[in-house]
Amino acid sequence: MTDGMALLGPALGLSAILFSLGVAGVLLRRNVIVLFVCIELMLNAVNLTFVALAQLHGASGQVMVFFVMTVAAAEAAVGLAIILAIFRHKQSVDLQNINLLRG
Amino acid sequence: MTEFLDSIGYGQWILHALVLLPLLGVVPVLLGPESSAKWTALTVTTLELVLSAGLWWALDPSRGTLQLVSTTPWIPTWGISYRVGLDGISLVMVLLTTLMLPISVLGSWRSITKQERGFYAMMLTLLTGLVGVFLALDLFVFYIFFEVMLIPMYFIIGVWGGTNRLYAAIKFFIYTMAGSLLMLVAIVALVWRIQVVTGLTSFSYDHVLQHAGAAGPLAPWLFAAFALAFAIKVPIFPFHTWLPDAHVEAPTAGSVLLAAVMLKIGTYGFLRFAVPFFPQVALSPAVSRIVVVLAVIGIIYGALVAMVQPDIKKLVAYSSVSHLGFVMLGIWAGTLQSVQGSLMVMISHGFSTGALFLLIGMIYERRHTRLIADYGGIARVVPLFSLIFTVVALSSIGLPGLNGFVGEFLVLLGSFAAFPLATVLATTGVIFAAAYLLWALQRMIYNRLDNPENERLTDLNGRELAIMAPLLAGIVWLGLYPAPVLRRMEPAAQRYIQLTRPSHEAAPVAVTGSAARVRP
Amino acid sequence: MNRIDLGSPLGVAMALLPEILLSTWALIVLLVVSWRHETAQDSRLAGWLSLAGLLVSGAGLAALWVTGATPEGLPQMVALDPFRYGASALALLAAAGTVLISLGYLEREGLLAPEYYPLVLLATAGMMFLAGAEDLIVLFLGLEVMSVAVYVLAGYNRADPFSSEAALKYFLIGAFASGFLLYGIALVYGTTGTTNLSIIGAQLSGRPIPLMAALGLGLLLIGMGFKISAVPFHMWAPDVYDGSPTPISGLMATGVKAAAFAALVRVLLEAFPSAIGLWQPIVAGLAIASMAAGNLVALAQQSLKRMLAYSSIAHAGYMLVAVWTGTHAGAGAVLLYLLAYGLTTLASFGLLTALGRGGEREVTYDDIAGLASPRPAIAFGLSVCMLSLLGFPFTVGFIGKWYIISATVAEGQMILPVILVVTSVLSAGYYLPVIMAMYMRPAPGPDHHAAVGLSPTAAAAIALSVAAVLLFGLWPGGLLDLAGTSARTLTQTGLPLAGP
Amino acid sequence: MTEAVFYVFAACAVATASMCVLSRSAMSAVLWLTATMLSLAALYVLLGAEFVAAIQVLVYAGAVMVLFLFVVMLLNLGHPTTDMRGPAAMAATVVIAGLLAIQLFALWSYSPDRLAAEIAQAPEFSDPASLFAAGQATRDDAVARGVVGAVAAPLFEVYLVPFEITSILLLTAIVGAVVLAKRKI
Amino acid sequence: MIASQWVWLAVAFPLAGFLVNGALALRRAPATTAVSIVGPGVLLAAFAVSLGIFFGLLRDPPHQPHMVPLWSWMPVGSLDVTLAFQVDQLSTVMLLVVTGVGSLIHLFSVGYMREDPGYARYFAYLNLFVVFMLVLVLGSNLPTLFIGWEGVGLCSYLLIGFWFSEKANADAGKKAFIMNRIGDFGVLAAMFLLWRELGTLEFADIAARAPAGLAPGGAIVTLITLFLFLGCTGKSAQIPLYTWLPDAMAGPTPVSALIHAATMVTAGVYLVARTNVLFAMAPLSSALVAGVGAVTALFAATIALRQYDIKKVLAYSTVSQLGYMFLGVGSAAFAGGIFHLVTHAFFKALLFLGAGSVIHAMHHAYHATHSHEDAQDMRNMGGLRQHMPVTFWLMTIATLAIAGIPPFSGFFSKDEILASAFARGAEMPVYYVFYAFGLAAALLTAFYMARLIAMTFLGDNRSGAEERRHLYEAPWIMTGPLLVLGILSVIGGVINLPVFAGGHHALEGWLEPVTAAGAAFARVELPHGSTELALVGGAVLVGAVGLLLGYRATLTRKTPPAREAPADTGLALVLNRKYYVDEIYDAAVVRPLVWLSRVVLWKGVDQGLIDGAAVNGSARVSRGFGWLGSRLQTGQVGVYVVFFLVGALWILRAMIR
Repeated sequence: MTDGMALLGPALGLSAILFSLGVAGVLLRRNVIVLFVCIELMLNAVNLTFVALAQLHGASGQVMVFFVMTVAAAEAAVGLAIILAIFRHKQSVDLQNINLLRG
Repeated sequence: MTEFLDSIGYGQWILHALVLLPLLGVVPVLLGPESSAKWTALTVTTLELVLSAGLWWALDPSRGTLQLVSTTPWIPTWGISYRVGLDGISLVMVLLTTLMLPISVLGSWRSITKQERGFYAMMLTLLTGLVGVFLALDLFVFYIFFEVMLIPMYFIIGVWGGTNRLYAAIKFFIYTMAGSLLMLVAIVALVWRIQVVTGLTSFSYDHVLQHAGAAGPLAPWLFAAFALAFAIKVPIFPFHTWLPDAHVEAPTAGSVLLAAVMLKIGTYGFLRFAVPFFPQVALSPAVSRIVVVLAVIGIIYGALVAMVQPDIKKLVAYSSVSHLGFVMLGIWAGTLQSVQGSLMVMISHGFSTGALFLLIGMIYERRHTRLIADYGGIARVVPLFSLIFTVVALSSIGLPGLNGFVGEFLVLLGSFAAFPLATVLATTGVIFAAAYLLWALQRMIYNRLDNPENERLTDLNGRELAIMAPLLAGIVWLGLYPAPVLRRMEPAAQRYIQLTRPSHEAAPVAVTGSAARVRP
Repeated sequence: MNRIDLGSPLGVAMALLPEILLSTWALIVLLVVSWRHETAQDSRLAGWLSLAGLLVSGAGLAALWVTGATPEGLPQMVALDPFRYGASALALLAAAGTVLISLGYLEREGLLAPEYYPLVLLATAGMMFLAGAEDLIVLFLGLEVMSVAVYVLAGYNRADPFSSEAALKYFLIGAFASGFLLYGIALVYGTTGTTNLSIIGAQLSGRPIPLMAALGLGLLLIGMGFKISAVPFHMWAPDVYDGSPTPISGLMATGVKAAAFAALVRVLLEAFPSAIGLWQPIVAGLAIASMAAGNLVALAQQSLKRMLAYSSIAHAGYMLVAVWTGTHAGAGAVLLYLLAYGLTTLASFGLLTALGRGGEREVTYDDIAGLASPRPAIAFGLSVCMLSLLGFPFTVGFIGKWYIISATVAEGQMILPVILVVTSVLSAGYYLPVIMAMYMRPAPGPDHHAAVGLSPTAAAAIALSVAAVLLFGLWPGGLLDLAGTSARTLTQTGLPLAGP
Repeated sequence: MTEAVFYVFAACAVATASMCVLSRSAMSAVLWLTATMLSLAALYVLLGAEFVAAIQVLVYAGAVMVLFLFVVMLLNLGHPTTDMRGPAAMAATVVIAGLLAIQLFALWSYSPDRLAAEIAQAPEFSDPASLFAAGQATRDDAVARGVVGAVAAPLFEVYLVPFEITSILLLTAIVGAVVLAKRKI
Repeated sequence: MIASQWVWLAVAFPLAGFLVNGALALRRAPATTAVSIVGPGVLLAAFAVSLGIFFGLLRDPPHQPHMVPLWSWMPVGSLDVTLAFQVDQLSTVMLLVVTGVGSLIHLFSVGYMREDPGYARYFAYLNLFVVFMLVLVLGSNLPTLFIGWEGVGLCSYLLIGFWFSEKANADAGKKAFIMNRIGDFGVLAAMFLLWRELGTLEFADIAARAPAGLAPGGAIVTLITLFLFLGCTGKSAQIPLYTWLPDAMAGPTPVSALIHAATMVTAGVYLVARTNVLFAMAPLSSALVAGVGAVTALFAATIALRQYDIKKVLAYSTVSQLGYMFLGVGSAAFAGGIFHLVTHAFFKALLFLGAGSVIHAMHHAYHATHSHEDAQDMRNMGGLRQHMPVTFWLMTIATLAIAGIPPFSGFFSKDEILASAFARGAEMPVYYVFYAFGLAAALLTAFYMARLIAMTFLGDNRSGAEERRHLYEAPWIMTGPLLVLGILSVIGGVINLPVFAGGHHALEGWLEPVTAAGAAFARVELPHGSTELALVGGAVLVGAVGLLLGYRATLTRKTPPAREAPADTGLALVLNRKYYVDEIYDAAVVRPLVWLSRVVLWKGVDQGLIDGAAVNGSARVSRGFGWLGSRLQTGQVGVYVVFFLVGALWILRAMIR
């Protein structure tokens, strides 16, 4: 039993709060980049959960954090490219202006 | 005749041939030139009629069971096989169908001028569906035929129909589908219940019929689903509103087949499936009361609404609602007379209403209006048409001596024992029938000839007479000498009663004991 | 019986043969296109090469399938069972169809960057990982490979603001949903200490589901619900289908959906059979909402492409009904329905490409009026597709619905099938008008349909699909057996499945 | 002591995350998020994942966030107007995110003992130490092979397949990014 | 002599005539000669057959009816309806009347209708009518009878609407058919009840089984008879279904004579007589029959007082006389009813044909002068005695007969009915009231008949000076039949001479085997001696007074021609407009029904509720929801996320128990 293990609950709780904050950001913001930033925040929150649980279940939890980071990087690359593409069309990254498709 | 049929192995192949022949006929219709489509269709349908005629002798009239049964495995995993067969009830329905098809083809001879190939291909497809429905002895196969018919009819109405055809076509389709899809769930559920009890998954009619009791507490729901599908098809009040639209917009052949054959699928479904599967539910006092009340409402309501229609086709459509109400009443009364009567009404309604639609189509071709008000006094100009129209109308009214009477009389006579009050109310339908048809007759062919356009009408030609001749012959023959037909159907009707009886005493016992009401 | 030891590298290589072949092939195609990426011919070359890659991968898949490959002991990372093979085959089939349709489409639309095809291959590889995932991490990564590729493909028409917008929306909500999915994986992992589906199943069996696992399951369902576009996680779908290049919309509706459904079924049946009481109501709710909303909103559409998008939501609802059962029969039904729906939808989107240009967004019901006489084959094909989507007998769509209803009824459940058929009736309200417009209404102008046409490859692919739709509708026996037996091998932990 | 440090950094993380969500410009949002990530890295250390913490700082905060910054600057979105939604959306956000937080915050109550109890189903036998042997093994491994080795071994052995998939993922992302972002293809 | 087995020939001849004439009618070219031969010829042949059968029966009166089965019609289980003819005393009487009177009227028609363009069609219909009438009277069971019953209705419909180009005529035909249908409903219902209670529809079996199978005076037999009687009121134009008969005068006059006086309308009386056992077992029904008959007799007679159309007078007279017949059969005097039926057939046919002859002459006169005056309005006639003496004398004979003046035929038959009603009064005092009604009706009958004769034949001629020169007696082909009928009207009484007149109730004896079953339950003991003579005297007195009054009332005042006549007022107007019954029916039944059908059922229920609200409504609601969903799809990612999260919250909520 390490000190860290005793922090399991608080770590999980913190991660829940951070996740919700990320969700709040997604709801609250219109700037696509900020939205994406908030999504990154959500991923980070999940990472915290993995790390906290890894104390109990071993290295596999940490391994997963790597995978998550890789995914985040890949998504960032593609996502930012998409943002660039849309910026070329609209000269804006405000979601308010991105509603050609609807109905 | 029987020996001859045996010698060619008729019974072994005929049912398959009847189903497949029209489908094969579609190929030459589609591949051939536009102008020969109708000839091909006529040839195929006539051949079908000739082939099917042999069934009259091939069926053993002394047995009420299903005969000439043939089974081909289809989807063994689900216990589905292509299973066909027939009894007296199917026999007359198939014959009615095969008779109506060449007549409809002839009736479309001049009126269908665009995309003839498509039209006649649809007619042949429809024939397959109709014959298939009456022959199917596997619930899956039945359902498939039941549904598949919608497509050709949908196209016949939608492509070759009147001005409001799109609305009518989609209404027809969705209305019918709404009911049949629920029936699909019911079929699956029933088979599943049976599988739970017997361990055998099979959609075979015999198997399901034998073990339908396994439905247990689900039975009312399953029956409701079956009943809804058939009720829409019949159509029973208040599920009838697709019918006037479909009839009015459909081309002549469509109306004829719709009225003469397709409506019967609903009542046939009740006779073959819904009631025998769930007699305890179907014939329980509560359900009986509902059905009988709806049937009587349909009889009177249909007649009253028919009376005030400005459009002659709509009038006939509503009259169908009225006539089919008799069938429902007879089926539910469950006496031999009433069931036989129902079957007779089904047949004779096919003849009279089919003939009426053909006649309306003929006059429509000349005048391009279906409004009663646009005619008047044309008996002077087209006496032959008027004569035939009158005869057919009288047969529809139920004049004794013509076909309409036999069925109605038997239904009412047989139903009186079971539902006296409803029967008496239903009997008033004969008054209303006279009212609406005679009134229409008067406004169309009698009265003063006051529209100059009507003076140029030409009377029926040879082809049209040839179309009407078999129908008229049938109208008189069935009116005066229906005994052979009744005898063919009797064992099957008796079997229906046996199937529905054990759990439910439909026919009351004689009060006086002087005469046996129903032969056991 | 071909037993594969997943512990050895060789075993892993064998188990992943189709995926490895496909990924490698994608690299080769990438190499080729890096040299030749200028002309239409280059694009076509890449297309044909990709098709070959799909075939090769398919051959690898067939090798596994035919030899009946099963794992030595517990499966790790990837499953080795016919359910995976079936689902992978669906993905390959969808990709092949997409490539065939794209061959002419890209040229017509001037989308000549040939990276398109390797991306399709990579997306397909992702689907296959997703469909075959025996581990939540593989599932997640497969999902991401697929998604990333499809995000790009959705925005492939860079000149088109609609396409970019579709990509953006798909990406944003996709990444958002990934967060939920990941959170779910984390919590499930926290409860069981593993991400292997079978072991999770074993861990969770026979005891009340801990809160953490329950929350994890819920979050997983949310994440998966997005991919299968179940209501209320569906709202991206119409816009994305609408804005994407039409063949990609087809791929999304078929391949992506098939892979996601396969994964969902596997997760629920292998990892959470003991939690069936928890997820059944949710799946039922999603199913009902999807069927109702998908069909209702589709009724209000004018554009065929959007209509198909909404109808895909409805079909997801139908399949969720099958998922709800939690039985082998249900899984088989999902598999069969995926094939039925895939064939039909691919053909539908393919036919849609014939009807217009500019993303086909503006192809409305009015536009196809009177199509039947100048273009009878296209009209016939589209009619068959609509009837199959409607679930009409003699089409494979009917067999699919029948299977779903059978599987559901066998669980004593009547309400879901009834809702299914009732909403199917609603769907007639928008499928039939397609047929009606083509056959029963006059063309708006004399040369209105002059531009309508298909490339030979697309025509061939669509013809094959339509033929298959009809053929399997008539003789579904073999297909049913295949789907049934495939589904029966789904759980290898020996755990009893839920249900009576 | 550990707990106190934990809560300090936890507070930091929440505060910076809140600032990220609420900050006026995209630029500051990205920077605040980087701060959050650094706080998290500290927490990772506390939770015994030193290597992950390092990667978090190097790769995540160092590379990915820089990419974000780069794009923000490329698009030159430094203008002062906020992209915050209106009051209605604000209220909806509070309700929805609040409810979500409440639901997920139930996880706070998890201690290793509770988790062990739930997993083992029999409280009297739920000794976390034996149940969570894997965690202890990793810690021992870290002592033996160093923090990198303790993570690397499973990564390349047990998680070989996912690892390879990530390579495909990255390849896809590269191709995709190039296809979408290149001025001319 | 022809044996009963050949009875089908009597039907086959007119049937063949129908087919031949029908075929001729469809030809464009008229075939007047052929029709003139075939039309009456087949009837004469049928009459010959009938005579043969009659004499065969006379020589060897059977106790059981001869059954002549044709073929099995509706064999269903225990129900085996066979198309069969039944030859017995009653059907033979009817056979003779139908073919005999029918032959005469056919002959008359040759002259009357010769110039009509629908000549062949006319005879086809007329032949067909005879076919059905014979099926009606010969049918051995109710369904077979029903074929004829409805068939005659059909022919009546066709013949009333013979000149269908006039809307009024076509209307009248339709009205007749529908009113008859209302009655037919009763017959059908009665059949259903009989089948349920007795398991048979054969007359012979009914007579045999009813006494044991039904409780005398019980509810069921009462119901059966009431339903049967409903049928009779329709067919025989009794209250409340009588209004069609006066309208039916729209048809050619010989048709009125044959169908609407001599044969078809008496079918109801025949039916009651045929099922006499049932009526005898149901005294309540019998009383109702008698009562309706008596009331109708009086009621119709009052209307006849103020009619100006010669055929309308006769039509109401027919209704009235039919009432007498029902009074008779309702008083259990089944033979008496049939007796009056026969004599009435003679004198009423004569009256109608005579009227036809008059109309024929008037019509020709007006035709010659191109005048558009009404050829049937008695106010335009007067003094025709000079121009057509044969017709005058024959009609006078008939008038005396109908007025009940001895020794004309009507005297005996009417007297017997009144006596029977009086006799029944001993058991049920209400019959005394009926008797009084009958007597009053007799007075009125004599009155309006005298008025008719006076207005038509006596006094000054009012047809106009020019027309007067064109008034001729009808040709021999028309007067010949009239003469025969005249003779029969005089001597018709001999077939059932009462004892006081030296007879022995021959007809009653002849019908004994048929009425025996009923007689077991209700037997009329006719009064004898002084009572009888008092009754007879009273009746004769009433008749004579009526004639006198009518004659004087008509001739003392000057009758203006129709176009100059002042409008009727007060009671006269009410009578002239037939108590406004048609208007009442129209306002109380027809219009509400049409309104109900059109506005409530069709527009309201069908188009509004079912189609509008339920069918299209559900479609519209679905589309509405779809539209709503479509609106929610705003294109804004924020909204999508909100929905996403709502779903997420729901799922997580479900997970936390």
